[in-house]
Amino acid sequence: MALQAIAFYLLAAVTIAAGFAVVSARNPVHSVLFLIAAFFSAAGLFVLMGAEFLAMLLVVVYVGAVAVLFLFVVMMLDVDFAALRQGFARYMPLGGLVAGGLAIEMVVVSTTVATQGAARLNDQPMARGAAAAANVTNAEAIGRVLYTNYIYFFQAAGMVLLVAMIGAIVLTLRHKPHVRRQVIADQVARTPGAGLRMVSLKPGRGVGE
Amino acid sequence: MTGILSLTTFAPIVGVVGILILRFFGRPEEPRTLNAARWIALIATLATFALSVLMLAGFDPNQAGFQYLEDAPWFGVFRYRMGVDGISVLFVILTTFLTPLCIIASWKSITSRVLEYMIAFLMLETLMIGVFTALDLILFYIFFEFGLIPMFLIIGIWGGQRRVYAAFKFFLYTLLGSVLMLAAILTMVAISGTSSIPALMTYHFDPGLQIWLWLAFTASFAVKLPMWPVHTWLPDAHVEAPTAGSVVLAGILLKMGGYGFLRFSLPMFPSASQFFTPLVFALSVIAVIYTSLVAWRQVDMKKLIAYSSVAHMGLVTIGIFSGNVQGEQGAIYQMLSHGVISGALFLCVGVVYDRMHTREIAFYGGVVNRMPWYAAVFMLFTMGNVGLPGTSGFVGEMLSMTGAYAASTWTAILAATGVILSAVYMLTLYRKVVFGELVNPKLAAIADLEVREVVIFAPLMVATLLMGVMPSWIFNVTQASVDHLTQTYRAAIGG
Amino acid sequence: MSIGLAHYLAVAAILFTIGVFGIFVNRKNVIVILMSIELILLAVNINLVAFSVYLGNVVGQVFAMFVLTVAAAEAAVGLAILVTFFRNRGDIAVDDASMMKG
Amino acid sequence: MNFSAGLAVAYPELILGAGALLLLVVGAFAPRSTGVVGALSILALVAAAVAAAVQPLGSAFAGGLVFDSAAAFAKVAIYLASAVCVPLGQRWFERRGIRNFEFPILIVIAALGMGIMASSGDLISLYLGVELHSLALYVLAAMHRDDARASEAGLKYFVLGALSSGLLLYGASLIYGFAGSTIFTDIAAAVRGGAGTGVLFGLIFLICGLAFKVSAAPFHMWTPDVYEGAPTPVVAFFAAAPKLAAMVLFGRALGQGFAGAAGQWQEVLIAIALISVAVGAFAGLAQRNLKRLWAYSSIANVGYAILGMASGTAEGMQSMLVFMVLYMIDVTGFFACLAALSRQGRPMETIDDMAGLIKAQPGLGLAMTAFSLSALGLPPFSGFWAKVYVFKAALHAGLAWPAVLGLVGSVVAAFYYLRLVKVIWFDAAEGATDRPAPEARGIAVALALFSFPVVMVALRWIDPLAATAARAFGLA
Repeated sequence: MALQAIAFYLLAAVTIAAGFAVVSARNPVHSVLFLIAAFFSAAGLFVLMGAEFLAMLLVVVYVGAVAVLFLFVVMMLDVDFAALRQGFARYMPLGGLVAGGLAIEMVVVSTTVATQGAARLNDQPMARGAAAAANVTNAEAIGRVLYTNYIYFFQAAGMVLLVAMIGAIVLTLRHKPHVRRQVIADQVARTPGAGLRMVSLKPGRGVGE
Repeated sequence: MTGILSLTTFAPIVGVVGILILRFFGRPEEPRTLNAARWIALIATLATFALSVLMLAGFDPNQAGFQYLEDAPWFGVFRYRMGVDGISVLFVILTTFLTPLCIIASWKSITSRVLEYMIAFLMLETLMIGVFTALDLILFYIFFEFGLIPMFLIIGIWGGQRRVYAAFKFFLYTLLGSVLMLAAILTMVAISGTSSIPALMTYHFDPGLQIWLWLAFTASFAVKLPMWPVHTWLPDAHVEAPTAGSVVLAGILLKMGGYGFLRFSLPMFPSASQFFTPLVFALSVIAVIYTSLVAWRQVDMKKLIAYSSVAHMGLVTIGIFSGNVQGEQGAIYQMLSHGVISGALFLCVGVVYDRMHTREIAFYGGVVNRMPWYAAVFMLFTMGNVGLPGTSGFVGEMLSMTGAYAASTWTAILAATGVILSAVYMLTLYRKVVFGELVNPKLAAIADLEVREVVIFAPLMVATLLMGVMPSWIFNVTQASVDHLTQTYRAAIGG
Repeated sequence: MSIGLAHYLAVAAILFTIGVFGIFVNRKNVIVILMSIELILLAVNINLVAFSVYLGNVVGQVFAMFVLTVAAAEAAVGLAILVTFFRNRGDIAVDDASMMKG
Repeated sequence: MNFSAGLAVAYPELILGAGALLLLVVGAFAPRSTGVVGALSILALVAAAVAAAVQPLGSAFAGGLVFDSAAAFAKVAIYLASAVCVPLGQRWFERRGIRNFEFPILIVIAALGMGIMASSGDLISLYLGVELHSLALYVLAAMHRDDARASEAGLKYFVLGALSSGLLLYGASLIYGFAGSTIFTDIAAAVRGGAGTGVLFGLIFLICGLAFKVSAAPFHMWTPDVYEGAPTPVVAFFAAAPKLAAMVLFGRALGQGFAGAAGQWQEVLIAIALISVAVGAFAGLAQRNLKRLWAYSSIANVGYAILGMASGTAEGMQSMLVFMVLYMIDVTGFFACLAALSRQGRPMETIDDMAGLIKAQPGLGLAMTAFSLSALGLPPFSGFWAKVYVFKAALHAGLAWPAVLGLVGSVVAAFYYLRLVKVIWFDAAEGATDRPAPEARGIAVALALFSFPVVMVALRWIDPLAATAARAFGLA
């Protein structure tokens, strides 16, 4: 249990520190890297809780795709980031106020949990949940409901991804009329007959006429 | 004869449709088209008048309740309910009587956007009639409130120099009052579960709630009437409105406030009405005396008549809230008579304004030398406004004050000073404009009344004199309803 | 001492606070705003997973999975819009929300 | 739960989902098929509306899809409102040289998302529906991608929306944790007799997130910028149907999930409603740009709808439904007017541009007057009836002071609507306008005719339908 506690505090500290670094780093590239760090340590927290599948998902989807996308955009766009930070100090009081309000909320919720426990359960140490009880792996437990009870949500999520795809294409794809493109079908369909023309040359004359 | 009420109410809309057809199939700017539009409007309003007279002919004056009832389902608790009793039927007649005169009065003075003007006027007529014939709260509110739009456009498009300011002031003042009334209406509907006016007249609201409902309704009616101190929109609106707009405003729109008190405040919230009677008396007395004094100091003829309207309406509220038969009868009579006379006075101003394009009192003087007929006509209406015996104004003022005397001696005495003051400012106006030497050279060529103007004034003069000598015609119609109203009111307040 | 639900909720709450704070202080820098939103979603996920394990039902984890999916889609669309914006402006600074701008 | 039985109540979703995929294929492989895709998407939307109107009620997918009378009512309205925006927007983009077959497809997907929202009985489908339609809307807002204003609007809309869904989600996670379930009916069982602290916090976050979605104050910051910058037909779309969907979702979450905590959320809603009305009324006074003006107007109007909902009764929910449907017609019509009008190729967007419109374009001038007066709440236009419903419900529920304050707010707002009417009618024109876009003009005039006089008759049907729908929210 002590080991678990040490691991939790370590991961939690890294997550929070990285999170804070994301919003306060001067260079957005650093922000993205801190974001990745936050994701990694959060994945560690997931593992601690016994949600291995989500931990893996977090790493694959977030670190592998989202964060890389961010990195890509940050590096692609040639932005003067120093100028963007000008408002930082100005908005600090307001930001602090909002953060303070939320911090109070946080304290209340945490104490609620500590004193009353969530829903109908007692405040017990984190137990391995349904997955452990049913003697199946975490991934299996999710898989069992995902395609049955939650098929509707699953399809809806698919539509969300479709929208993202359409959106990204509509917004950023540019057809440039004068750029030549390779059309594989045309190349494959090309026959020797179409590609070759026999010309009979008379000596002393060019092909030109 | 059921259905004649809706027919009367919506008859002007037929004219609107006619003008719209003209707009789409004729050439909008040609003089012939414009004339056709004027004729359509006139015929539509005259037909409406004929229908309303027909309705009056079939009206049974011995019945206290509503007649010509129409009731059709609409949606929710709201229904399409129409009907008239002895009080509202006369206001319908007043409306249908004045509107054709307004159309004639605008025949020449309105030259731009004639089609739109006529449409606005015809719509306004429908809405004004609807206010007096609706027997469903929401229906009433629609007619009451929608009337703002045509009036807003009439003042704003065809008005004078500061027309936009006046139109906005008119609209926003009235709107603020009537949204509070809307809140009250919805509360009443929510509590009682019906929006029928006859049903609500017998519904007993909790006295504590009545106070609030009364205040909300009064917010609307007081602005419309107008009562002091929320009358300030009226002089602006009158001054800027075209002549016919002023006539309708003074002649009919103001009466909606008084009608509202009679139809809603007294029967539906009797204990609150009794509670607030001293307040109403106080405000009315201030209105009578203060605005009379203000009227005296005016340099603009229309403004003077506008302030005089406020003063006369003060007398009306005194009559209404005196809570006895004389008071109510007097108030109704006063409203009808004022509708005719103030309309006529604005038309009188319009006559000289059309010729000289100014309403400044100091500009005129000695008009009698060039316009004897005009002077005679103006004289009659001035006397009517002062309340000279033999004119319609006398009967109403006399009765109102008799009623007030029974309710509160001091109020009656103070109101009487207002009557004296009205003589002072009206006669001053008349003297300055009509009598004296013709000093202003610009007036040298001013022409007397033309045939069209005689046609306008003749019915108004007949009405003023007839109502002055034959008041029983009117009382016969109102008697049963007013008796019923007064009895139930007195019963409700335990007097 | 043992690590309970409250600990995880506290971490999530702190992360959420940081995310909201980040949005407020980086009002011009849209990229950081987008990253702050990712932090908020991460906080939500920690919450969901913690509750899911705690309650012993798997719904929270499924929910978290959908959140992950949608967040990825959202990031894609957000960045695409950002790229469009950048192409038009040559910059990614957005004007402040101004209440009374005529 | 039987899968095929579940599909039986999901016909609208099936039609739209399959339709979107099919149209995507058509659009991608037939390059010149923009018009066909547009027509087919209208067909799909209308078919979905018909399906929603006639299919049997029921719920499916473990409470994720609740097709009750409220969902049916909202879906018909949402799909039809979306269908109207397809021709409106497609032609508009075409005239600017952008032939995007994706436009109608995105509308279809957005409508699908809104349908999911309107019939979600679960926090997960709530979130997915919100995200599905929001993502489509972000793309639509930024779709005019060579226009700096449009892409800025898209960006702001995105940031605002993403933040709001973050808040919403955080709230959802707390509710899940403290109530033990994501299904509204289970949550209702957990909060019977008042919500505990944890659930209450979750609920407040959820309310804030949804308030963002409907741009109620104080969560309205970028709304005017977004309205101003986004392409006008897209504004016509996202100012109307998504708000109804979000309000129905709002009502469903509160009524079916948190009826036990009614006393707690009522006060929050009243505060949001009154702040919205005040912000919409006062900040609108300073606006010269009509799109910004109508952004503030929408803030105020959403405030009224929330006030109706704050009554916490079935009557209140009915008033919210009627209000939103009537408001949708107004706002779509108004933006259709703006989409139709231009002067020498330049869009007419400021109040002063409308000078003398009644002479230059009588039809559109009248339509715009009708929409303005309707938004003002003047009888007999549709906006008046909307307000009648809301205030009647609020007054019946004893919310006298909020109702009176709301009405006074409407008088303040009357000033700017009236100013627009004044400019249209009183002022002299600044030169001829271009020939208005026929489809936008047609839509605007048709909707204006609905605003008055058709509404007077239509309410006979809307009223009982909305009353039936409102009972589905589970409030007395």
